[in-house]
Amino acid sequence: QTLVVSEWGYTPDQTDELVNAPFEAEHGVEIIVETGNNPDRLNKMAVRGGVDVILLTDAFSQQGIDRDVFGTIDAAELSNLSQLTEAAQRPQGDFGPAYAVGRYGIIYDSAKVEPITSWSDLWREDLAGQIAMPGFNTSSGPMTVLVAASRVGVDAYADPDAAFASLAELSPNIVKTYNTGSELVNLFSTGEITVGALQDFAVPAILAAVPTARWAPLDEGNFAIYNTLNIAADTPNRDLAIKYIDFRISAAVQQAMALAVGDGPTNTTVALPEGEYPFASTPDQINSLISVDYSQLLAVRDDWATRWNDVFGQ
Amino acid sequence: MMRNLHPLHAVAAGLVILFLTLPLVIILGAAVSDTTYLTFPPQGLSLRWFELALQKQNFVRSFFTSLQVSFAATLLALLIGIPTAYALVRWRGALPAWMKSFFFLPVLVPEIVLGFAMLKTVVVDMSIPVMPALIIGHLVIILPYAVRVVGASLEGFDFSIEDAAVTLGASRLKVVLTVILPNIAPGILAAFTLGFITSINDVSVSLFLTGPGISTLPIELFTYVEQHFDPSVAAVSVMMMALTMAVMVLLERSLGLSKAMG
Amino acid sequence: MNSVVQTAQQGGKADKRPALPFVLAAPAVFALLVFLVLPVAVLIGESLTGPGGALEPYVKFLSSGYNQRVIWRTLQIAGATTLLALALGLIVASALARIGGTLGQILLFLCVFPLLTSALVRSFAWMVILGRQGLVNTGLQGIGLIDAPLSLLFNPTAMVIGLVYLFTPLAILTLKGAIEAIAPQVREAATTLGATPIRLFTQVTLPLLVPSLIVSAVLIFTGSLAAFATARLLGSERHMILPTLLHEKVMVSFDWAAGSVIAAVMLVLSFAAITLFNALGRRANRMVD
Amino acid sequence: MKSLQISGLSASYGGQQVLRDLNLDIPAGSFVSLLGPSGCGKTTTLRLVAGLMEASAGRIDLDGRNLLRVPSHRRNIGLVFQNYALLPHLNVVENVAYGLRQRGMGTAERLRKAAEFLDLVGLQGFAERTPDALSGGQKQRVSLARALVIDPDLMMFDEPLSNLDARLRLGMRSLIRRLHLQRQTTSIYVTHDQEEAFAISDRVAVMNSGKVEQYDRPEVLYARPASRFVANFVGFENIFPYHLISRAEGGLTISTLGGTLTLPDDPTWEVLPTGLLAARPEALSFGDSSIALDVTLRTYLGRGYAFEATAHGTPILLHSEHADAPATPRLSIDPRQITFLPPDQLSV
Amino acid sequence: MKSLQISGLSASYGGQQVLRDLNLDIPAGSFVSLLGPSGCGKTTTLRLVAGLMEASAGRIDLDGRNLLRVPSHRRNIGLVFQNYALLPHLNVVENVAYGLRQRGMGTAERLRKAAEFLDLVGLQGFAERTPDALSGGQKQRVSLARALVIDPDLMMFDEPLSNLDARLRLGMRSLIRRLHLQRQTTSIYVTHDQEEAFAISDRVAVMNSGKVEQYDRPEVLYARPASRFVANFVGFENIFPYHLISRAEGGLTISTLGGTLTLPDDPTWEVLPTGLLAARPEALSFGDSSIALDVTLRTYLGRGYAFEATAHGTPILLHSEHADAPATPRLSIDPRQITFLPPDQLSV
Ligand SMILES: Nc1ncnc2c1ncn2[C@@H]1O[C@H](COP(=O)(O)OP(=O)(O)OP(=O)(O)O)[C@@H](O)[C@H]1O
Ligand SMILES: Nc1ncnc2c1ncn2[C@@H]1O[C@H](COP(=O)(O)OP(=O)(O)OP(=O)(O)O)[C@@H](O)[C@H]1O
Ligand SMILES: NCCCCNCCCN
Ligand SMILES: [Mg+2]
Ligand SMILES: [Mg+2]
Repeated sequence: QTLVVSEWGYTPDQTDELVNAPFEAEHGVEIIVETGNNPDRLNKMAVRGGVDVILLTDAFSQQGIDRDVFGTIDAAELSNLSQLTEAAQRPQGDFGPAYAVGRYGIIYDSAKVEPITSWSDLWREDLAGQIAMPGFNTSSGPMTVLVAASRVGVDAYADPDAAFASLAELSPNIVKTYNTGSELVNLFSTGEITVGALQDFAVPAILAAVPTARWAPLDEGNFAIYNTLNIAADTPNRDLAIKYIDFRISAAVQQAMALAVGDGPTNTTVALPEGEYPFASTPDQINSLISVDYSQLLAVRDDWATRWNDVFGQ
Repeated sequence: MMRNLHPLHAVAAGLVILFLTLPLVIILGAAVSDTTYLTFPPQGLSLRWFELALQKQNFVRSFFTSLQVSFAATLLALLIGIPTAYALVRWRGALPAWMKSFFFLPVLVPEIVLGFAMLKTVVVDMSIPVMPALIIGHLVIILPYAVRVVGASLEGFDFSIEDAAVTLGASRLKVVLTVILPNIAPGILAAFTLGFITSINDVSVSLFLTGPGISTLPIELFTYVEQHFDPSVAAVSVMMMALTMAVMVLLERSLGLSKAMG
Repeated sequence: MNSVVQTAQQGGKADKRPALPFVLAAPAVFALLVFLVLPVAVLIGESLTGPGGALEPYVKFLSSGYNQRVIWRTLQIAGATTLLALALGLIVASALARIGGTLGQILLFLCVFPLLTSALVRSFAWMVILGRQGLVNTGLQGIGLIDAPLSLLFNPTAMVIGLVYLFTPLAILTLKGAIEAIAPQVREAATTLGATPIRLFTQVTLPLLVPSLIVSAVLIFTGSLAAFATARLLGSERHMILPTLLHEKVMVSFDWAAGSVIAAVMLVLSFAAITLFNALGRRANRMVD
Repeated sequence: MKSLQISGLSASYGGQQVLRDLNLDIPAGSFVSLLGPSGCGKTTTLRLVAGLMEASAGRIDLDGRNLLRVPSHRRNIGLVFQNYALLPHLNVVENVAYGLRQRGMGTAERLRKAAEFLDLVGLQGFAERTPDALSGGQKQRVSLARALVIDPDLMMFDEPLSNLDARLRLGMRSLIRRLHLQRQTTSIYVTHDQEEAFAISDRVAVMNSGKVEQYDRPEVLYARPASRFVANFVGFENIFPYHLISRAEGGLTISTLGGTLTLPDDPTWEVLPTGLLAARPEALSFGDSSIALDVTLRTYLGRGYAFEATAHGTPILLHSEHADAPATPRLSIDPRQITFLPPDQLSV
Repeated sequence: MKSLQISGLSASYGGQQVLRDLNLDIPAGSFVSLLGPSGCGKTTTLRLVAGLMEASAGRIDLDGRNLLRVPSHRRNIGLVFQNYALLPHLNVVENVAYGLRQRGMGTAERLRKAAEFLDLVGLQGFAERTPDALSGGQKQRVSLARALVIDPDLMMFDEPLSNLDARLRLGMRSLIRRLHLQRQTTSIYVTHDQEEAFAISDRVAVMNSGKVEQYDRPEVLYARPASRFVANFVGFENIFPYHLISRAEGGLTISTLGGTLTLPDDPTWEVLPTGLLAARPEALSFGDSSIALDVTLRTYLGRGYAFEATAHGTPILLHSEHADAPATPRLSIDPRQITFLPPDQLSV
């Protein structure tokens, strides 16, 4: 028997060792991992199926739900569900839970640029041609629009003109917009950039390559991004898929992954030793994260995409 | 040897050839670099990226998928391409004039458009599974090579040897088997090589046709390069080049490349 | 059927089976009809269905300033690539045509080998060369020409470099063949009639290469127009060209209607380019004198 | 030794008829040439006999058996091609053995027999070469051996020597003639070279536009061509109209080229009141007739000189042993090298 | 009209020397042929004169001016190629005008002049055709006009007729000869056809392995070749050794072919005690000498028959007017068609 799991493929070795291999051993199943970025994988799954479990950030799992790609999961089917934080249990209704929470923030190379303490610092003149930020079609892309709006004190949904005007001022500082976290790691480690707007899952890799990199403590705070688990609407392996999800949200797995690759745990029973972590590791930290209203965002998405292209597609 | 080649011209040509050669040398250098990121000249020397690449399940699995797809597609392309090439060359005037251009259509349709179009029709509407869909997609892009290369080897073919064989007592079928096929064998091999290499390197069509758990090596590499900029991609590239080189050397040994390409 | 027999070729085959060539070609024709012509036709057909009339999606697509910039950028990159690859190809091909022996074969092999590796690998190589820690930057820094690395990647210039690298071997192959196909006596005749080496090139060699230049130009231009992997690796989202935009629409935003329109636009551009180049070729041939 | 009868044979390519009602009777064991200009249908005739294309009408009988019903590969005909048509992927001996292989002969036996025929054409020691390592003459010998070895009922040659240089051509011509004399296989030989046809054949069929215009022994064709077309083909380069003035005991007087000529009569001449006089250049020289010449060009021939001249506006080619033309040149005619033809309207 | 002197010319391809110390003196206004077998260096010689390749030693002087210093495109030489070498992208009149264009002549003027030369070669009305719409003979005429129109100091022809069929060849040969007589441009003509060389030239240089073996008027070459090589080339197909027995007043007695012959003497013969007798087939016939013949093959030639025979083991080719050989054939020799050569060791 095989179970096809679609995920980013960002840390294949650790995922295999800590999640997939134990699960395979326990259930006598072979896990096939399909990798790629969020939209690619979601679209392929929608078009031709063949995937049992899919890992997506919340922005994209919402799209999947809207497109009827996923099956619903009853709370009773997941034995570990109740251990998750409130927000992570049923982030999108009757669909899958969030197994990790990430932060959207800024990293910079302290050896090369002055410290960054605010989102507005991205607009600094000395950062011309130094920054990479996520493309619009990524989980965190649209958040940059929100940042740009709040910089000039407007509501991006109410006054997109002003928001995008602000964003346009950022344009000269941007070297590249990226689509996957690992792209950013490349850009950072090859020195293409010295500042990156990013999700925190990529921080360990960047630190490993560039020891002088620093995660910026931002006055305005960081955005929350939930990584969800969902099953395909038509999966023939529904039982196994549910078991996989349950396994993945278990305290043991979340703890191991937190320590190994820096996935911010959503399981409240995970007890991490005291220390500094490259993710939101305390309830306080998690609660202080800014949440995005996806229903509002999805409504303006097309309009923003066009405006975004007008700004960056020079 | 260098009949009246102006020195400036020679230098310019040399520079261009350097421009064409250097990148591949650099990939080789990058592959043996000991750093975790891609760099040239290599810093330190290590084969660990080769080792790593060979350990990556996705690379290994997709490599075998690629082999299967390319082999099947190339064989099919030859199977239907050889009779076509023969018909086009042998009955030059008998087939409508558009026929020849028709077989070059795939060259003119941008591959990425073809990929998308096939995704819509072949995958979604016809519900053809991933593997056959990939083979069909590759078949379509290889077919022009099969027709053209086999056609070229038939182009110089003296068809009177068919008549000679017939008058010596060979039936038409025997003529095909004992006269035509042996004589265009180099062309067939060249077409096979060219088609296979084209197929195994394809990105744009496969991009739309791969599916869950079934992916070709270039697509895996492509996904990987966009995410990880480490020398294991260079290592895979070097291994792919070595494979290509091996195929070419084999061809050269068995037939003489110039002959096969001509 | 009668016209078929009438034109039966050299060597005297009033063939007993005029249907045979059709039978032999049938499987290939069928394969292309079903798997190429039909899908592309369906795609174009569906792109011609807007709520406001068949052409509405096109009007919408083409009236966007962003899309116009993408198209224009695509054409510029393809145009620049075509010119540069032809120029470099001509330099090498005309040199190779004069270099015989083992050296010539080795050089030809060096020129052709890139053709046999994937576009992916070849673009990837340029990422290594043009990167901040790549050969060019380390080189320039090494000789002290610059102190901070230049940003050479992820822009149209990088794309053009990658594409020129991709297509020059093709130009070399085509042009070398064409140059060698010019009978040496033709050039010698022109020389004895008083043509200087430069005039020999402009009045004889070049005009005779026009058909091959056209063939190469068509292949390079349409190839660049469609170069997805190179654009993705060496360009950036900020410098979308049609193939990357198509991919984005189809696989990322899942907007297949827009994807169909882009595909149709790409087809039209390809065929327009072919038509244009052929017209140019005819013109050039008429103007040679 | 079998005889071949071709009767009423017609053939077309598409709509264009290239053979029209061709008849030819080839006695068993004889060697017949088809001689004619390019495009007259020589190759087409051979292809029909070999079964490589289909006739639109007519019969071909080999010793009374209708050949047209036999599929091409069973006709047992040896065909030698102008361009040799050797199988390039087989070596010399395998080429020669190819026909035997089709006849199911065992390997050892057929290689032995092939070697024997290679001897016959003087190619001992070339057995292992591939065709591309042979000269043209050697290729043609292999082609000859390959056609002979199957012991064909009929040998056919399609301009087999025209790709060879002059010297080789003579050697091969002798070889073919010798082999024929030795083996007596009924043979058809296609050429457009009159000298070659005459040298090699028992009988020659001169073809013109898909028909046989004259079919006879070389000596007859040489001396008494039946039409202007044949005359031209066999070397009567001067053909001009005459009017008969008188034909009497021992003397023939005609007016031609603006003058009058009296010649010793020859009873085999068919002299009409008005017709054409055909003369080889060797028949014409400078002399003292009443026909005045205007010399335009002299060329040296080795033995003697050729002069281009006009007589009464008609271009004429004549020979002379001397380098210089007389001051007031006049034509002289040697009656042994001329013949008379019907006027143009009557000839085809 | 300029004269050309070639002295001590040598040339090689790679390491292989193909011309060795070639000397040739071509008087102003004369027409000289280079005659020789394939590979003897004829084309190489023309290429050196045209400046299309470089000599390793020697001089070439045109009216005393050293040509080797002049770049090829300034040598003002008209070269006519075997394969025509027309510029495929230009039409007929543009081809002819091409050389004038290089000389800076205005469009109208050069088209007018080109048209005039097209007339000269009989191609009025073909001006607008492209080369691929011409027959071989027409192409060669364009090539000729193109070379002539620049009013070259020297015309050179490299086997210009060998791609044409026999009939066309004769016409073109006349045309070239006529044009030469008319324009008197010093000319070098390359051919391997002895008849063509003789017909067209004032003098012929017979070449062998990169050297001139004999250079003389055609009549001399025909009658008195200086070496076995030249003799063979000009048609002395029978060459066999003899011993001189006696040469006395009016009579020459030699022993050869196992018999003894007595011939009327010719003072122009150089008869050594031992040497070679060279005879054309026409010189040999059936007769009553003491030399016995063994006839192996007869072929019909038109006027007469050729017989292949052996005399004392040596193959011999002879002619006869009669179809039948005598019962006990013996050789007869016509002394007007023979010559004597030094023995092989002495000849080169
Ligand atoms: N495959 C063909 N299709 C159409 N017409 C043909 C074909 N082959 C020959 N012909 C025409 O048929 C006629 C006779 O051709 P054929 O080859 O028999 O001539 P030939 O006497 O052998 O001439 P040659 O001496 O040039 O070989 C010619 O007019 C030729 O153009
Ligand atoms: N490009 C070349 N490279 C090497 N050897 C050559 C080349 N061209 C000619 N040769 C050799 O030089 C010799 C003389 O050649 P050349 O072409 O002058 O002969 P030719 O007398 O014109 O012969 P043909 O009658 O065949 O044209 C020959 O042995 C030939 O093989
Ligand atoms: N190890 C799992 C990391 C989850 C990363 N989420 C990626 C979002 C990419 N846009
Ligand atoms: Mg023929
Ligand atoms: Mg030559």
